[in-house]
Amino acid sequence: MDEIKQELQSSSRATHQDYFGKALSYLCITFVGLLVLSILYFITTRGLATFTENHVSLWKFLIEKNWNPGVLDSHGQPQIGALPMIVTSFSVTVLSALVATPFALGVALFMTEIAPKRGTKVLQPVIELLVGIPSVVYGFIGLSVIVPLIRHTFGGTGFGILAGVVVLFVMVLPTITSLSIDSIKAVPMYYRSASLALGATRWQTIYKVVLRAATPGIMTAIIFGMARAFGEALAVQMVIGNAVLMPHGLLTPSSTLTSQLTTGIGNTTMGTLPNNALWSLALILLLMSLVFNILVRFIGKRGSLKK
Amino acid sequence: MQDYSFDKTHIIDIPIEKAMTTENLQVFYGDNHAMHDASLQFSRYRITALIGASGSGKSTYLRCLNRMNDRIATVKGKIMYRDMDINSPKINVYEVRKHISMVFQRPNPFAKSIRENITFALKRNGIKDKTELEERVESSLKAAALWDEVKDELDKSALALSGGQAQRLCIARCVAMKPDILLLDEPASALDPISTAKIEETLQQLRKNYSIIIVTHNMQQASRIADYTAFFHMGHVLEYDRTEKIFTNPQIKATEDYISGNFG
Amino acid sequence: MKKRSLFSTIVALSALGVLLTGCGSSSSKSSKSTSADSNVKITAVGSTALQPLVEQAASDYQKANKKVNISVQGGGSGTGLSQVQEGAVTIGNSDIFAEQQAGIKAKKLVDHQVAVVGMTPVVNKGVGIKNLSMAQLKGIFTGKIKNWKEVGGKDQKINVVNRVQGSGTRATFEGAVLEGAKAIKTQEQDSNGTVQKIVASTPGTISYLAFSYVNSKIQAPSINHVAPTDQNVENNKWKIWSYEHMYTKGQPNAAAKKFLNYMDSSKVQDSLVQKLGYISIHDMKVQKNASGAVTTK
Amino acid sequence: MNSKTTNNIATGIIYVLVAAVVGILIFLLGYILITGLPHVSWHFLTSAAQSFRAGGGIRDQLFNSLYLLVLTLIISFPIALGSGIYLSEYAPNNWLTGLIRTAIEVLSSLPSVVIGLFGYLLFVIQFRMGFSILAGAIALTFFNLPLLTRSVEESLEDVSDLQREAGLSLGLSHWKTITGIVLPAAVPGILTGIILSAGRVFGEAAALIYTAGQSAPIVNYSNWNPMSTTSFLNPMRPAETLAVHIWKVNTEGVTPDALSISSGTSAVLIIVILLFNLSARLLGNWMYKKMTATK
Repeated sequence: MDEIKQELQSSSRATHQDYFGKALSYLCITFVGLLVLSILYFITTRGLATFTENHVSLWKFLIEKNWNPGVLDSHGQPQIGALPMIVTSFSVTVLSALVATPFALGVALFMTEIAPKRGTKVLQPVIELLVGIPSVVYGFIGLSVIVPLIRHTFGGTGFGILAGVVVLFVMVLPTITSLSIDSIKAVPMYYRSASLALGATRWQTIYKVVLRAATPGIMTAIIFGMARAFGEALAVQMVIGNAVLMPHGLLTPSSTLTSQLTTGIGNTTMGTLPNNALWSLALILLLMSLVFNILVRFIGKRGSLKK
Repeated sequence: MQDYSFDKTHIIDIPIEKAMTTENLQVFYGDNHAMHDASLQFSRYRITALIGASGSGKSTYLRCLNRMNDRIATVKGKIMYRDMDINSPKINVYEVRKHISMVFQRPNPFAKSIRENITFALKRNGIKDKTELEERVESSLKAAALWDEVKDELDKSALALSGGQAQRLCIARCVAMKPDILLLDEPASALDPISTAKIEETLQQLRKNYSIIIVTHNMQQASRIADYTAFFHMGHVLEYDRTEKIFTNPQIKATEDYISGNFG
Repeated sequence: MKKRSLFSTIVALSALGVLLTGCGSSSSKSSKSTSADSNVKITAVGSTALQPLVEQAASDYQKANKKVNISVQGGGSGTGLSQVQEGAVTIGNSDIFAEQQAGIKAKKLVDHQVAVVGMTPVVNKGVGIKNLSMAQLKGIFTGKIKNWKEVGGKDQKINVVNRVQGSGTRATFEGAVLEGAKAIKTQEQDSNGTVQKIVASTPGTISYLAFSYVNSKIQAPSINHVAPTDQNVENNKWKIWSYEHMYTKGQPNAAAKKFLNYMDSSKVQDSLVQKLGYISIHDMKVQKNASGAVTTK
Repeated sequence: MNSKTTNNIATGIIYVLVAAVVGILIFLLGYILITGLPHVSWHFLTSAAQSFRAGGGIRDQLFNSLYLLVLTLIISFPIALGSGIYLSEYAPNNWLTGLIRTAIEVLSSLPSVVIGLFGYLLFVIQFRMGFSILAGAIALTFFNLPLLTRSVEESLEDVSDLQREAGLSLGLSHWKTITGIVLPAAVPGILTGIILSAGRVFGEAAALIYTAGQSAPIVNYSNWNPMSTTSFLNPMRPAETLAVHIWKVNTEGVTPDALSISSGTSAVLIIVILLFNLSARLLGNWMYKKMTATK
């Protein structure tokens, strides 16, 4: 009897295990947190140097169209207008997400509503493989297949936003698809049963009930897809043409933030204006990634179905 | 549903040996006061049923008894077990749960083999001896009246069992720990009548060696198996007495109405 | 039992991870401290164009000198110069003079010229151009000439592909051809391989490449009827060429010096350099300084 | 009738979309394999790369890719596991947790070149690791962590709370419940996460150019001492991976057979990824069966 009393009042192996486990998991998350903080700090300080050390006006950086950081203009001012790249980055991102969404939804619905067993068996590996193909390979296929194809169909050089969109479309497809699948799966079964029981066809059920209920999740999926497109570098760089010009259409060569960053970074020296200017581009990428994530949280909070 | 007074209650003391008692137990979910001043005594080697409508607080109360509410609610008051307040923060909850074990509403076998479902926790508690483990598997399965059905397929996945079998496995899993008290939270509510009957039979067997507290919304079940019955209503215990008394001669209006099916 | 082993595997793995990280940093430190007596480590970083040459030379060199460990990496001329300046690497490979790179204090660096690379404009085969004058070339790259028929070719729009700003190839080309004029804003590529592919496949395209990347799928026109050949570079008849530099911070240490001497030896200069499409530094009859002035040797 | 027609049309459209996606994949795989496979031979797989002569192989690159993947997983998986467990089991529902989640997401959407340069400045230069597999593995950990953490978290959350209650009510510690009951049930999901992230690690080039480097020094495959500079196991040596090799050969390659090397390498890369996916799937099923003892 006393023995049990003793046991109840003292800590046991289980309590030690719990402290240990808790400490371990806290340690891991702290580590991840520090990692993110350090990289954020790093990019922010480098990215802000353009404005603090080189005294470039932030406004000019955002709205001017001339990007030529190595050369001073007639007024002795560095030419670092990032607008063309910002516009191009947004264009390819939005367009590729727009093109990819119907395909992603089609696949997601097929895997969840139409043929869950067979569909998953065939399409799950398809999605995983699409993720698995490296961006270098996507880039080279883009360069050797898509660019000539566009050139033959539409004329011009073939390089440009359209080529970027085609490549990115395939690259963001798996992201949007798998996240959409998750959100569609999260729609409770009885929603469907209820709708079908009322005599609705499968499509009416999908369209009016399932997709409605899954909308916040699908929006999240699209935004994550956009985030992926926004940050993709190597593949886009090979097909976009890398001309720092305002895009005049889908077919003229232009340049995204990432492509400018990747091509330029090795050829500039740390601490100089051209290098700092590139880090400012990286900072924009970082901020955009933050914006995308905040959007996701916002949508998640407003229309959350799960919690 | 009409409003019943919470002031008038009829709660008896248990004259015989007590398994555990609660004193002024209160539960809060954030600002929501879910359980008011529940003071009950549970008899050793008897079955006590907690009845009441959905949301009456009976499950909440039961979950306090082995501190399963720790993470989700604030529990005030005393829970006395072996002359100790096990609701005190100094108490090692893991040890508490070895002595006061719980079976849940929905069968929840681990995604392991039948054998491992029973031996998993035992091994973690330091029982290494193979024969001892085998013995416990057999005895607990027998106690839960499952042995004959599964003795040839102990290495099969527990997920392949039927609902009733799975629930009895969950009972066996608890029994194998040789606890003092078994808490059961509507163990048969998700099961068909035949499985329910088997579970009840099992409980009657277990009663010889264990103190059992069972939450049920099924009054017939309570009247069939329980020695004592407590009636919960809107977070209050209104009546607690011997089961025959509750069902034949309730002292409180709310109990009477509930039993005769006027609400609930 | 199985679960236990799973869990312990995880723990073991994590321990191994920590261990490796620890060992990694400690072993790198220890290899640094003991470098004097046992293994010598030389790191050469920078120009991607120079990388194949140094890499191959290093691997040949290490066969004879087992104690030396040479690691050759790319990253671009800018990276090479800034890292050697900071002392982070032994040798900074560069396509351009340190003086030409903003942010580099060239005085602190010692230049070792290991090869000469000739560069030539290249055009798509379809435009039908075999010769261009220097003025025409300048006109094309500044955007004044927009159609191939203006320079005697087909009636076809000119598509200019430039190289990335700050790259050695572009600096050399613009120094020799544009003479301070501003290049037209256009498509920019950062690598020889990509330019080669684009010029070969896109009608009407002109760009420029190092000699070694010129192949049968593209056309390298002569300039003022001087053909892009090694001989013409050696006597400066062909103006578009530059050195490949290997910079050290101050005078190199003994091991690096030995390797740099090897790079300059006839063993490398007479075979490897030429095999890789460069021109031997020994064959040059002229020399160029950082501001582009050419004098005979 | 009308709604039935719509139903049929819509279903038809979905079929077309699915067929298009499958078609795209078949095209991609077909293209890569048809242009690449003819160049793949035993010699190609087992000989070292050449700087300027034709006939180089990808032996070292192939090994480096695998080794880097293993190292990356060794470093990132335990951390991701711990973080995933924290987020799914311990994290309180407050602003801090939200912040951590956002931070992880931001990390995953950063362009790889930025991470590469960060890794370069911090690990290669600052910590004096030099261009090394280890520096590369750490840089890749940056990518891998968000993906892996999320997949661990999601897989754990997919396990019903009933399982946790069952474990707790038997007097098991919270930690033991997680590692002994919840985690094994989540293994197939976690494995899928590992496959997906491994695919990304395998194909990553931009971040590695600045960290693991783009040269493959001669290594000795019979030297098993990881501390020796010539050992193939030495984590401190520079290492070019398949993806970097493709990139390098295409951009600066002066070998006459650059095109066939790059197609061949792409084909090998894809095949390895295919094999990897397949075996991980089989392993996952096998483990699940073992765990749950379903026969």
